[in-house]
Amino acid sequence: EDKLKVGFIYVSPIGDAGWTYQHDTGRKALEEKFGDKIEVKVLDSIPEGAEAERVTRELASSGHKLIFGTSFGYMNPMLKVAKAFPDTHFEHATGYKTTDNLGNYNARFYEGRYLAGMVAGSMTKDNKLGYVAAFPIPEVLQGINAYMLGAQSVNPKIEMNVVWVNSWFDPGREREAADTLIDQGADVITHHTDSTAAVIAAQEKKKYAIAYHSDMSKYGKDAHLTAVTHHWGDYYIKQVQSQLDGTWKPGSIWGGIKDGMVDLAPMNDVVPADVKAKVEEAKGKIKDGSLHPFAGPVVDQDGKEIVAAGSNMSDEDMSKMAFYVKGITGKLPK
Amino acid sequence: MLFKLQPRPQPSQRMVWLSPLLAIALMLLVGMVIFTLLGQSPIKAFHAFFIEPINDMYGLGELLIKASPLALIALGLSVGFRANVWNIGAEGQLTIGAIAAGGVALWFYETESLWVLPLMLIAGALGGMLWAAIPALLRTRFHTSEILVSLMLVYVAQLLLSWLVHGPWRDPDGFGFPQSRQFTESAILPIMLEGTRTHAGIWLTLIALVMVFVFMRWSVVAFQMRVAGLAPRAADYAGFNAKRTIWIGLLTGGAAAGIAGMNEIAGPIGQLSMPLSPGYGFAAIIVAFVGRLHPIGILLASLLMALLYLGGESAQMQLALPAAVSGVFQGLLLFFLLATDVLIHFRLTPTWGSKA
Amino acid sequence: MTAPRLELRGISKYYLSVIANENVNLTVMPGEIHALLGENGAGKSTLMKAVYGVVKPDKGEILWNGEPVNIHSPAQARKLGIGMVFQHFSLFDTLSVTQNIALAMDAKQNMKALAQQIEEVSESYGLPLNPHRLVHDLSVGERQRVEIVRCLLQNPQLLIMDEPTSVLTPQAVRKLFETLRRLSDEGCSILYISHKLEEIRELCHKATVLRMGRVSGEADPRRETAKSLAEMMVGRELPVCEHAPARTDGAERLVVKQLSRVSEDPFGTDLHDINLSVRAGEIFGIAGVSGNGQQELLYALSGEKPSPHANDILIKGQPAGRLNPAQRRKLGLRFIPEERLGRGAVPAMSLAYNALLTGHEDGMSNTGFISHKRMRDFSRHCIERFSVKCSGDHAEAKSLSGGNVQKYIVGRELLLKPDVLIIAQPTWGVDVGAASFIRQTLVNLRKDNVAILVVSEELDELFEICDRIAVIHHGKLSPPMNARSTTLEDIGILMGGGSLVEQTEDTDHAI
Amino acid sequence: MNADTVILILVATITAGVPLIFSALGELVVEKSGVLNLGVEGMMIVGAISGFMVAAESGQLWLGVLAGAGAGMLMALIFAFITLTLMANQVATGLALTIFGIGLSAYMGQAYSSVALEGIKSLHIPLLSDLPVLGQLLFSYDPLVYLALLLFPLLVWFLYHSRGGLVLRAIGESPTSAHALGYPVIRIRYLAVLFGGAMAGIGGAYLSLAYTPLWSEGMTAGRGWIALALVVFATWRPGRVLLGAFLFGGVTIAQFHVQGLGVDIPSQFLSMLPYLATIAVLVLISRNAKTIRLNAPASLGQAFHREVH
Ligand SMILES: Nc1ncnc2c1ncn2[C@@H]1O[C@H](COP(=O)(O)OP(=O)(O)OP(=O)(O)O)[C@@H](O)[C@H]1O
Ligand SMILES: Nc1ncnc2c1ncn2[C@@H]1O[C@H](COP(=O)(O)OP(=O)(O)OP(=O)(O)O)[C@@H](O)[C@H]1O
Ligand SMILES: [Mg+2]
Ligand SMILES: [Mg+2]
Repeated sequence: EDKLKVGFIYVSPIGDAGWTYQHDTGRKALEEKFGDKIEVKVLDSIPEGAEAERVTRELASSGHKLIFGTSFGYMNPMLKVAKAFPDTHFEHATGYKTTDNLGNYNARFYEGRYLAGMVAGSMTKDNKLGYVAAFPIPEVLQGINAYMLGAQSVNPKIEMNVVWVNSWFDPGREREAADTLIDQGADVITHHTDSTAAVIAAQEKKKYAIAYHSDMSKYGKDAHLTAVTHHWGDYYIKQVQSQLDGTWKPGSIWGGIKDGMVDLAPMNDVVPADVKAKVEEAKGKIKDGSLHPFAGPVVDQDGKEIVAAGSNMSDEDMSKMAFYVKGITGKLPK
Repeated sequence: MLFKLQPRPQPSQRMVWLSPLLAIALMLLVGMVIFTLLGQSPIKAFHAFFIEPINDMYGLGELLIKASPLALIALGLSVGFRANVWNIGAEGQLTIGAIAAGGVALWFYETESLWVLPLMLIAGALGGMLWAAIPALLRTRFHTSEILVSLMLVYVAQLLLSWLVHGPWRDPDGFGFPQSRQFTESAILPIMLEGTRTHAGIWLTLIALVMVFVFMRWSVVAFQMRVAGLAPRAADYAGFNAKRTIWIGLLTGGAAAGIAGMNEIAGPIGQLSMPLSPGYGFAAIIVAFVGRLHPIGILLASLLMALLYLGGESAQMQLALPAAVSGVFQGLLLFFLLATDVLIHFRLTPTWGSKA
Repeated sequence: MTAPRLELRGISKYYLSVIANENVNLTVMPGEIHALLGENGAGKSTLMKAVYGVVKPDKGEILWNGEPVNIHSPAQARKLGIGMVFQHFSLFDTLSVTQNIALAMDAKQNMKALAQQIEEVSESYGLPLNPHRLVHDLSVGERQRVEIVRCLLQNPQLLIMDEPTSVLTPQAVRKLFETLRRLSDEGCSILYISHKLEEIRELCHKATVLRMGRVSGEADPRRETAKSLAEMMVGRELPVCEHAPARTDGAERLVVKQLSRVSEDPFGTDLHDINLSVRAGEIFGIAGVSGNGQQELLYALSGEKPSPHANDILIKGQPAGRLNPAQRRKLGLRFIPEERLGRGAVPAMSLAYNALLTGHEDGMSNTGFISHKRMRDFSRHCIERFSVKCSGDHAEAKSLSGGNVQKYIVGRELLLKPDVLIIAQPTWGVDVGAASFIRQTLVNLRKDNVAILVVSEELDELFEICDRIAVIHHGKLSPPMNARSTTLEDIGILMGGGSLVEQTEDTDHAI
Repeated sequence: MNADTVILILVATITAGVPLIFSALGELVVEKSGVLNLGVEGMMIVGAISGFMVAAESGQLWLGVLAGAGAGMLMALIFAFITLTLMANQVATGLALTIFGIGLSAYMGQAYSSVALEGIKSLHIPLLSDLPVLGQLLFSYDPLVYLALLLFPLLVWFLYHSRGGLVLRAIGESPTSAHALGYPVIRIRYLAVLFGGAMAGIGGAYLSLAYTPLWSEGMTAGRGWIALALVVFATWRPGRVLLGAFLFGGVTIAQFHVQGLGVDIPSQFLSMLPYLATIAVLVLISRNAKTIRLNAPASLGQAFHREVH
């Protein structure tokens, strides 16, 4: 049997929503597409660090020729294994290092965030948004700032609070943070953490929420306005196809709405048609490149101009983002 | 009830060795039932759990590097446990030890020197001891429960590490990702076995094993600590220093955990990042008890515990069993091991039939 | 003829390694005060626990007022009308007297009414108690009162008392006897365990003697002598304590000068200006009702609670007030506390390791490392020399009977060659055979020029072995008196807080 | 910060404290009987998933709460058998119970992380809930919050004013004495441990059915450990457990509000506050050795066998 063996390593249990769930949805699409031609092995709940290296190696030594690792902390372990298994191909999500047999892939989540911000900015009555965030790293800050810029593009009076929970996943704390934001007056909240707690909090307190990773509408029928969703299936299919064809090359992919990697979930019926239309229009512009969420002028909290009018923020600058745009209250923890 | 427990006049030495075997047999039996219920062939399942992970050199190496921190920490903790000093915050001491050692590695970044590793080792031990000194100080000064203080400090230590890797110690070329720089060669423990990740850290564990063995068996101080644990008033009567017992008990555990933390970052991880340990500090407590607080027992218990970890992953891979199964399995084995301990001090006698 | 109150037929109880009782028969009539005698470990407590439903006998029958009964729990025993005062108190330190007593009553109590009842009953039997105090604030004697009152409140038909007087003062013993006689007159039977044979002769109507778990004889104690009773217990003749003449010319080995201490225990006794000196070759006794500062004095002398003043205690002339017990041992002071298990010995350690407890500086270790060989040689020697009954030097201390633990501890300290020996309640709960052995050992030590301080609540014992006796009362120590020229009455007066102005002149001068 | 915000913080504090109150009061009873069960976290999380499963399958939230309690009790039963009947070390067994519980709950919950559940709703009491300020502060909670608050006086009555409580405390103080008086030490300890299990189970079920009505692995996130700390923190007195739970909840909530105020402190340091506060209070409380001695069960953590004293 000459089936291609493909391995996936996830950092958390698969669950039904969130980061790992979206990757697993992509994995399912992959299996559906290739059926008997490939054999896929999934390992979930693999902690970052020392464990990841062992598991990656196990996969490689048991004949898996293409291995996807879907957590940032797998980068260095995968790098080490990649050196030891030059004939095996590795794909690492969200990292930045590449070698001959290790590529990386990531998505421009901020594009979706910008559109979601437009929805939030249109739906808020009190002009106050809330954002539950995990850790102050560039990826999260891109989301926060794009969201704010999107909201400001439809509602210049808008303000936003950010609360850091210092965990990717802790439903209790996420819930407490969401409650805090609502108590502080936010009437539309969103989150960059892994659970559905923020959506549930909004539903219970009769506020709005915009979900992240997955469509979480079933957790908040009235609250859930939309979600910024991730879609990996097409990418996985493409990479496996190239592996089968023998044309696999290590890439450094940062795909966006245009590539189908990022999207918005269907909007709640309470969102007025004109808002939907406006968002659709912006989405079209992002696709064709005529709209960049970080198009100048971008001004930070202290009024410093980060991006001059007429230019867009470069990918490199985005990958080092460490500021809040104007309109976000509170200080960015250093 | 069909049986009753009768106290033995002396603890049974035979049972000290036999009861773990009995526990393993019991677990195999129960595991057999569970796997059959899960629709797996028990034979295949056991192969996946217990043989597969260690059927090659690499697997054995993995077993060692997983057992090494467990044994090291458990050895350190057992010194305190024998004296009823309950340090259950080794996970935090491990974290601080890693931070201290990592600080040295980052300070001497790209310095080629043989002194970096020894310095890291000392820093790791001191870091762990520092963290353990807090509950020791509070216990000796204010009678504060060391169980709770050491436990609370686990969270504090992890948040401290989180702050460091997200903030001041973040890799400047790492695109803002929460990791330190990767350590350079001189801050990485050399590999002991070619083709594996078995690093020099296991020597430290073996040295600790011998030291703790000698200490517990021959040193007067350990005897005095044991008296303090078994009969504190007798320790006062004999004039043994109660505070010293608490200090030694906590600091030994702290030093061992700190060194284990240093071994993790200078060994398989190679940098500071989150999380550092998959709960070694907590698992080691159980290893210490399953090993009956005896160095040899701890060594065997740590190997068994490590095998259970590896077996869980292997079962996930071979049998597509969910990762959670191994957690259940570990819990069961621990229950059996703890439960069969009773046979050391008690005899199971049937309540029917005649009497002596 | 009335049915016996209690009849035991063929009771046997086996433990894994010992036979505690075998085929014991015993009859107690209504109103009878029945003594149960026997050496340590003879099985007295076990037998009583079987009657009270704490221990389930393996064989045998119990008849209560002529009816066979199966007593499976203390609650049931209490329902039948059996009360018990345990050898080791069964009290709860952090609960009040009322709560402690309520716990032994089977129905839910109205606490207020109960408190009042306690006050009344305890008053009427001459055992006054404050029902609201917490037990851990009570002295040993008061604690025992709680146990007795607890039984009395239930109008028992049979009262079991396991060594009740081992912790009481002579006055309290007399009070207790009055109470017991009154109960007996009221028709209550009493089963009475004690090692004090004189007491048994005074109080009891009948005696059953146990040896190694079996009944070895029955007697009317009023017609026996203490000596004949003792011989029934031990099965051989007991040696008489031989005295060497008192010496007053030895060097002052232990000197206490104006020792004052505020007790750390808020309900303890403060010490005031204690002065004493013990010479080489003399036995100095301290008498007193328990709770008058003996604990505090012993803690101060042993070094378990060192003092801020170096000079209030001198050992062989060296200031020792600030030293801890280990440092005082180095100066030649050795101490045997009254609590053997848990303080004088580690219950869960072998006898060999228990030798290390105070002996590790004396050749059993080398530069911080234990010499297992020397440790075991020492403990074997000790076991042999002091005829400690045990299964060997690997036996855990807690597996030995009280008397044998005491012999082992005394042996350990003596073999380690003290210059000054402080011993508290040397024969507390120890059977007559072992007690006379221990007393003889102490007396013999005088010849070796050891200075010995004995703190005891048993006056007979003090008079038997001491050269000088002082009395401690409310934390103050009386001037010492020559034991040969003082009477029991005089000491009794001092113990009760009275004074003897004219007596002090002919005694050795105090420091 | 205006008055409204203060009220909102207080309300959030109370709900955040509720799972801790259940688990800690349960553990308090366990410890009062002289048993130290460090497996609270494990019992809580098994309670959380069991409650969630049953509620999701049956559609009955209250059945879920009962299931949580039942599951907690089953876990406690394992612990009780190993430590009380077989006299194994309580510290180690408690830790093993936590490891087992986390694994078991993950296994049980595999199919349930997808399920959305309408959680237990806040009561709306006509008139009272609409009162200004008080309505929000006192009458805006779900029934389990009131149950938790009701548990406190019940427990005080039980521990200090009932015979059962007296017996329980006596056993914790001296099991040998209690045994000598004829109390079935082991049986009563079983009951106490089972009660603790039920309470931890409800505490867990509160999380998965009311607080964040969802199931996710590891969702108790260390609350069981905090509950254990609260018992010592409270020197084994129910009133102070309540106070401690609210203090802990309050510091946790306040920390997010402080972030909102734009204080220039790394959020990690703010997140440490609840733990540091706990240590600080523990130190203050432990300084008074007498209070501890009078309230701490003297036999805590020691095995008892009727024939070994
Ligand atoms: N729970 C037990 N397990 C094993 N052996 C026991 C137990 N209780 C008592 N024994 C043994 O049974 C024998 C009788 O003990 P018991 O306590 O009845 O003696 P005793 O006559 O009351 O002695 P003492 O005068 O010292 O109080 C002793 O050898 C003792 O060691
Ligand atoms: N040991 C005890 N015995 C009897 N009643 C007690 C005891 N401890 C507390 N109580 C009573 O129980 C009730 C609740 O006690 P708890 O300690 O929980 O209250 P608290 O208000 O937190 O304590 P504090 O007295 O420190 O303010 C109070 O009425 C108290 O008087
Ligand atoms: Mg006895
Ligand atoms: Mg109060």
